[in-house]
Amino acid sequence: MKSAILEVKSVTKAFGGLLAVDDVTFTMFEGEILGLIGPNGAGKTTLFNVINGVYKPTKGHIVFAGQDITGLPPYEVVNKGLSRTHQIVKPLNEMTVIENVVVGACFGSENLGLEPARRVANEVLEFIGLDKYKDELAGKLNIALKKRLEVARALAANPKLLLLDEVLAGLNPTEVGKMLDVINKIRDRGISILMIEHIMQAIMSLSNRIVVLNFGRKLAEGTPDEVANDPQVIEAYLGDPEMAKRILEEEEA
Amino acid sequence: MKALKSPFFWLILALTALFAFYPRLGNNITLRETLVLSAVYIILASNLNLMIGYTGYVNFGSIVFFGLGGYFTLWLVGAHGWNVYAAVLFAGFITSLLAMALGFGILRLRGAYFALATIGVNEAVKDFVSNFDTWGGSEGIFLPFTTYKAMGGAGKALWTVYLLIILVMGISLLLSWYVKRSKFGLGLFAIREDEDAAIVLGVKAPKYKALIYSLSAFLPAVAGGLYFFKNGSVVPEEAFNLHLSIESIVMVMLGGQGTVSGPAVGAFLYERLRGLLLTTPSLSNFHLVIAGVLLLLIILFAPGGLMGWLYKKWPRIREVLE
Amino acid sequence: MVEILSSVMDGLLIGLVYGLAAIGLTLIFGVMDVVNLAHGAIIALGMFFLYLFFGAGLHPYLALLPVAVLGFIFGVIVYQIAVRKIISGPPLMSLLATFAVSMIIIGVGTALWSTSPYNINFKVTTYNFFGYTVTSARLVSAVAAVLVTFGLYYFLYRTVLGKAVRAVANNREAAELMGIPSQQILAITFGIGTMLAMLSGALIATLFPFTILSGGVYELKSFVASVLGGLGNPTGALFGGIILGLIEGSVAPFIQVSWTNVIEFVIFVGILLFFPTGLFGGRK
Amino acid sequence: MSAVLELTGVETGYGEVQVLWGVSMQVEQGKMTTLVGANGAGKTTTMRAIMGVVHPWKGTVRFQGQDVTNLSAHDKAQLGLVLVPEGRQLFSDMTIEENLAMGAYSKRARQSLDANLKKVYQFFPRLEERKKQKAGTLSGGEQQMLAVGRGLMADPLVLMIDELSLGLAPVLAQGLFATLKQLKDAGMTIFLVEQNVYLALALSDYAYVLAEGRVKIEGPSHEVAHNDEVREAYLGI
Amino acid sequence: GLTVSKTGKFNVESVNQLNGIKLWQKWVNDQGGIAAGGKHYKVELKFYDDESKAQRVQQLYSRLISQDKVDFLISPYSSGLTAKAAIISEQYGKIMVATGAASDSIFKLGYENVFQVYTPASRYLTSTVDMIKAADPSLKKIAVVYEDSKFAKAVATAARDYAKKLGLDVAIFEGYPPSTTDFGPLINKIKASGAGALIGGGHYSDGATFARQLYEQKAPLKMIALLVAPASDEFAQLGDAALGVAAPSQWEPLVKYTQSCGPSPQQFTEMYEKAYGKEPAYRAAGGFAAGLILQKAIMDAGSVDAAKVRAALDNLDITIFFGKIKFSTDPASHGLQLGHEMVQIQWQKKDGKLVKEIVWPLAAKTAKLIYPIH
Ligand SMILES: Nc1ncnc2c1ncn2[C@@H]1O[C@H](COP(=O)(O)OP(=O)(O)OP(=O)(O)O)[C@@H](O)[C@H]1O
Ligand SMILES: Nc1ncnc2c1ncn2[C@@H]1O[C@H](COP(=O)(O)OP(=O)(O)OP(=O)(O)O)[C@@H](O)[C@H]1O
Ligand SMILES: [Mg+2]
Ligand SMILES: [Mg+2]
Repeated sequence: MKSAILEVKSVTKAFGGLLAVDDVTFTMFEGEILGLIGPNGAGKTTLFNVINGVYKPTKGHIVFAGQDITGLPPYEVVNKGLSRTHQIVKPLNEMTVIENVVVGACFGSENLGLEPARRVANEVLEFIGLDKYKDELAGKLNIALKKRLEVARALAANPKLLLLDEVLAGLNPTEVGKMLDVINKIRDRGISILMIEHIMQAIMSLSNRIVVLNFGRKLAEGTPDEVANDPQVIEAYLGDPEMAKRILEEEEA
Repeated sequence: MKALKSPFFWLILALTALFAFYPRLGNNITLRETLVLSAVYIILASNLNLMIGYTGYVNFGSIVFFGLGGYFTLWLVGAHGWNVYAAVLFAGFITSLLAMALGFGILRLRGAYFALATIGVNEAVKDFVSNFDTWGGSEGIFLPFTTYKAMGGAGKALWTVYLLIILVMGISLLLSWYVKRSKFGLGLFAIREDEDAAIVLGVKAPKYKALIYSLSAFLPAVAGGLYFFKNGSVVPEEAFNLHLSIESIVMVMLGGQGTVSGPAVGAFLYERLRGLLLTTPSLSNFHLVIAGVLLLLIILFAPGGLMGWLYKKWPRIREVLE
Repeated sequence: MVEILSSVMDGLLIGLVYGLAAIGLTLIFGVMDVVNLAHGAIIALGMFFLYLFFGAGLHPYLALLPVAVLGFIFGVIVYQIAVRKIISGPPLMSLLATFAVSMIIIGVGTALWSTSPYNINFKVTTYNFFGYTVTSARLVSAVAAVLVTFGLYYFLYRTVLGKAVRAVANNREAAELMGIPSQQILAITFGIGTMLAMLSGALIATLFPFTILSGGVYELKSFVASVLGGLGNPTGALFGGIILGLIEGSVAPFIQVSWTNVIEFVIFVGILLFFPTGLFGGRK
Repeated sequence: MSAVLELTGVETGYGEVQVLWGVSMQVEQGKMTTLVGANGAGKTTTMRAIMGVVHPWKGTVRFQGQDVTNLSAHDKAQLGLVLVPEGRQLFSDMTIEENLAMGAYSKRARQSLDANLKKVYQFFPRLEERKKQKAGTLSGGEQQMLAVGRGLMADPLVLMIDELSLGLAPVLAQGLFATLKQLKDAGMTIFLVEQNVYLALALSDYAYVLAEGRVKIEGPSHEVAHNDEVREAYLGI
Repeated sequence: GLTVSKTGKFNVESVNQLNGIKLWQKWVNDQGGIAAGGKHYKVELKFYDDESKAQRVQQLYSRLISQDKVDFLISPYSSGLTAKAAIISEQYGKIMVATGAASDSIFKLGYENVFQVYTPASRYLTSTVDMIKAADPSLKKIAVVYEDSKFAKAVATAARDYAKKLGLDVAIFEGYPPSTTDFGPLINKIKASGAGALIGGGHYSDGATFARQLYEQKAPLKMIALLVAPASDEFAQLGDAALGVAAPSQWEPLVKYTQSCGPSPQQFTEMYEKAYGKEPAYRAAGGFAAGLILQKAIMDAGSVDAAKVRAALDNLDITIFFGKIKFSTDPASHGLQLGHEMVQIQWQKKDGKLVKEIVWPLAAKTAKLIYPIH
């Protein structure tokens, strides 16, 4: 086994009386893609916010690449090589696509100057397939492109670990396919990925392992197959993924 | 130097030179007094734009820097016999430092809360100074006429001060221009667009904000020192005149916030407009109304400010001017 | 002791009026994100409207009614002319637009009434409670401020129209999609905000002399009060006003009066540092 | 069969950029119609043009036979044409309860407020549990429930939903589709934009495929679902 | 040339002053202009609105000097604005007659071309203290409450020092901000202090407000003397609140001075009433006086040459309808007014109507001081 890149140790986050994340512990290893799933409101995004320092955990610790980063502000966390995307995209609207990515590169783990950052940004945009839009204002992009922009910015920071929060949501199947390629390529660059996703085919095929949250607590952890066949997970989260196929087949019959 | 290749850099230099020498040619005092007011407004608007236009923080009380600069300068010159050059520089630095300290506090506030807190700061300082006897309390500080005599007579002193103010104006424009093209500026723009996103992208927002707040205090403080030195006196109402703060915002918006040249253009036009209305006898009774109506028309029909409108119309201009 | 109590009572009474002035501002801000720089001018206009009706022979308190109606209409007109077009434009444009309105009001006001002071000369009774002297005018204006505030609170939180106002405040497009005529609501809100500002101006005019420039001071107090209470929060604004008044009243006996403003503003900034959205929570 | 909602030759866009190029569609009374297409094809823009949030430059929108092209969004909502917009657009500073109440703002909806509220709470028990929570602090999926619930409160004749299952857990998405089917069976007309193409086509009656601002293919959903060209080019199935 | 605050906070005072100046212009020109050195100079006036704002003053005075080429300057209203204008006038060696500016300190900055018409602040309220002391030798405690502005503070400080010298106990010495409208806290303090008389004030609006609230709050004072406000006719609008309030005034229509040149007080008053339909306030008189002084100096100098006129002004020692005029020639306080004296007025009821009466100095009085007022 490779060494741990991220350790989440008994993390709890409370909003008033609500335990959005409740004593969650897991470890992810270098080079791994770890899926994080769970019903809506299970606390996935909140956990991301705790990991990258947007929120301070009420209890518990976050260890990244051997360093305790609990309570560090987000900009310090990025500098250490941990980037993320937002579930609800946050483009810098009045800036162009390339400027958005340059921001990511400039203030990322390498702390680049403007010129080198611009080179990195160009490279990342090409890698992600956004180079055509590079001079558009970010606010004008459609959802699919904005999601890619989120990934591009995070990637430009040259992270060791990337947190992806529902980057596939709202994409049509073609776009989903393209994004999956991108994610695979990112992994091939040796970047570890922790991703939240509700699109099952995607997360099942990508992840090495999956952690399931429910009501803030860890419900299950294991390989995609193990998780998909866990009756608790099916009940709380998966339902019947084959439903659509069935209906269509029924109609034909 | 890459800067030397930019047409805008040269444009700023040329403009500054024009301001500096134009009135000299005819030894035209009225023109000088008019231009000095324009220049001061340009300085205020340009530096305010660093906050409003670049960082997205609306500083309602920006005039506090101007006033403090004036007070520090006149106090050092009047009570401690410093020469005016040293005094304005010192005033600039100390005001910047104060702004920095203050900035770490109030820049945690967002949106309108920040804007209104800056009003609070300005008013608190004004009322404090009004009670602060070392600075003459509500009577303010008056410079003895001999100070000017030491600079070769009032006439010469005022010319010197004029040139210095123009210099500060030029530096203000260069600063705006330089910040906009720097990494620092990029971070500020990111904060303006979405501070939370910027932080997550690695921008050290608290530090950046405090820095720009402090930077935006420096030149206005120097200008305040020079301006009140020229006036020969400084009193709280004039130094911390909230109305001028708000007018500065108007100038920034009028010209186009976030652009380099917009605030300067806005300031210049605003001052000329008000000045013209005031000195035209047939209009002077209605100057406020006319200025108000004109302003409203501009806002309604050119909402991006004048430069915004120009850039939209002729995008090529933007390449030259930014 | 009596002196201190008197001061505090006076502070409370005047604080209520500050609160009323602030509510108009906070309402307009809360609903449409407009920092209304014409607020002060409108307050002053309220003073002069009262003066006109008073001059026409109406009792000042009776004249509050037509002032309110005029205020509402005036607000709607200002909205339609100056604000409507820019309200969905870039943020802060409204600053400019309302500043222009302010210039126009003050310009016209100066032409009509110059900048010399006026006052409403009517019979006020003075009451004495155990050494504390208070005029009927102060009592009436304080009570009116409370009534108007609670009326507004009821309107905003209990009536459908009021909730619609808040909905528009939150998300204009969504409100439209739910069948709420957002432009109309915005105009009404601006009208109400203006009406409240004018009413507070009118009440102040029964207490103190005024000029067309008098609004400035109350505009400033309104800003402070509404921020203390949390922007967009009307009851908060009233409490903000009371806090201001109480600060003024309770520090006065112990220090030079000219220091009260320093203390007021320092407390204001201080509170903001600990409660970044005001004491009672407001819009971000 | 009568078309309750009908678009003819609608063209529109943002600023100078045209997005829709002569879109014509018909939504049949009592049916579920789906609009699918690649990202950026103009689905959301179509919905917004129907509501009048963006104004059609050309073409007409008819609702129940009446030309409503130039009515404002709130007028259309009053008529019973209701859109659950993309990105939820909740009243974030108001509570769940208040959001739902605002859904029932229109005159026709106010009468059946209580009954509708009960129905919504039945579909989404989570909303009732949290009814005093501010909408802005809900999780993504909870917000989506609230957005749909608020739309239902408006007692729509035609319910348009932009991206129904966006960000919903699979089990919940399935549940929502089931809910929609119930509503349709109860007589409501539904017009859906959906990226979960499989499920949408499975459940709906009729489908339009939009590409680059033009209707490329239309037909009964199961035919569209089995059209190989569609599958490859637009749906990526 | 001059600037006038047609708008802004000084507009009432300033326009009044302008009226006086305009009247003087008409008066001189009707006589064929200023006769000096065998020539007759017609007086031409050039003025701009300074909006009561300091930023504008220097700009506009430079314009007057270099563009409009005026020969002599008259100051704007208020000490603050005058100080700004003085730098410009000084720089170009233009003579500026300062009216409406009562500050002492401007004249201690070393200016050579600025001459003051008004009695300076340091002597404003001192005679009021004399008056109170004379009316009630047993009075021990007084309150001094003033507007926190340059002028009023200087006046109040001088009055306090003077009162202390006379053995009075100054129970309260406090300033209030110029924009104050609510005097409640101060009045509570005055009540608590046990002071028997109040002197202070600042400008018109604050003074009128202060007087009215003192009345409404039933402040137990035997004497109230305020700067500026009670000296205006508008003060009568306060009704009963005005009754008994006293004020120092630079000038009143009823004063009896024997002029050595120019019109007599009565003649001036009549002229003014004919031109503007109301009684002249002292600011208007000050405006006229400024013109008259300039005229006299030009006549004495026999030329409009600045240096000669300056010398003539230095030597001036005359009495006009406005009172005695003599300027300090001490380099440390050059131009300071030494000759002119204040009169004290008090609002009294005569035939049921409120009128201003001159009550001090005793020699000039038109009525007896009412004391105590309540
Ligand atoms: N700032 C907040 N204040 C109060 N409650 C909050 C806040 N942020 C989140 N919550 C609550 O915490 C719970 C977890 O939210 P979170 O956003 O982490 O869910 P999630 O797992 O990401 O769900 P989804 O898949 O729908 O995005 C939700 O019930 C939400 O309402
Ligand atoms: N406010 C806007 N200003 C400018 N262009 C816009 C705006 N909104 C959308 N667009 C552009 O219009 C086109 C169509 O967008 P629309 O949102 O209608 O697509 P969509 O089919 O709904 O896509 P998605 O599946 O991503 O939601 C896109 O190219 C988009 O970039
Ligand atoms: Mg989430
Ligand atoms: Mg869409």
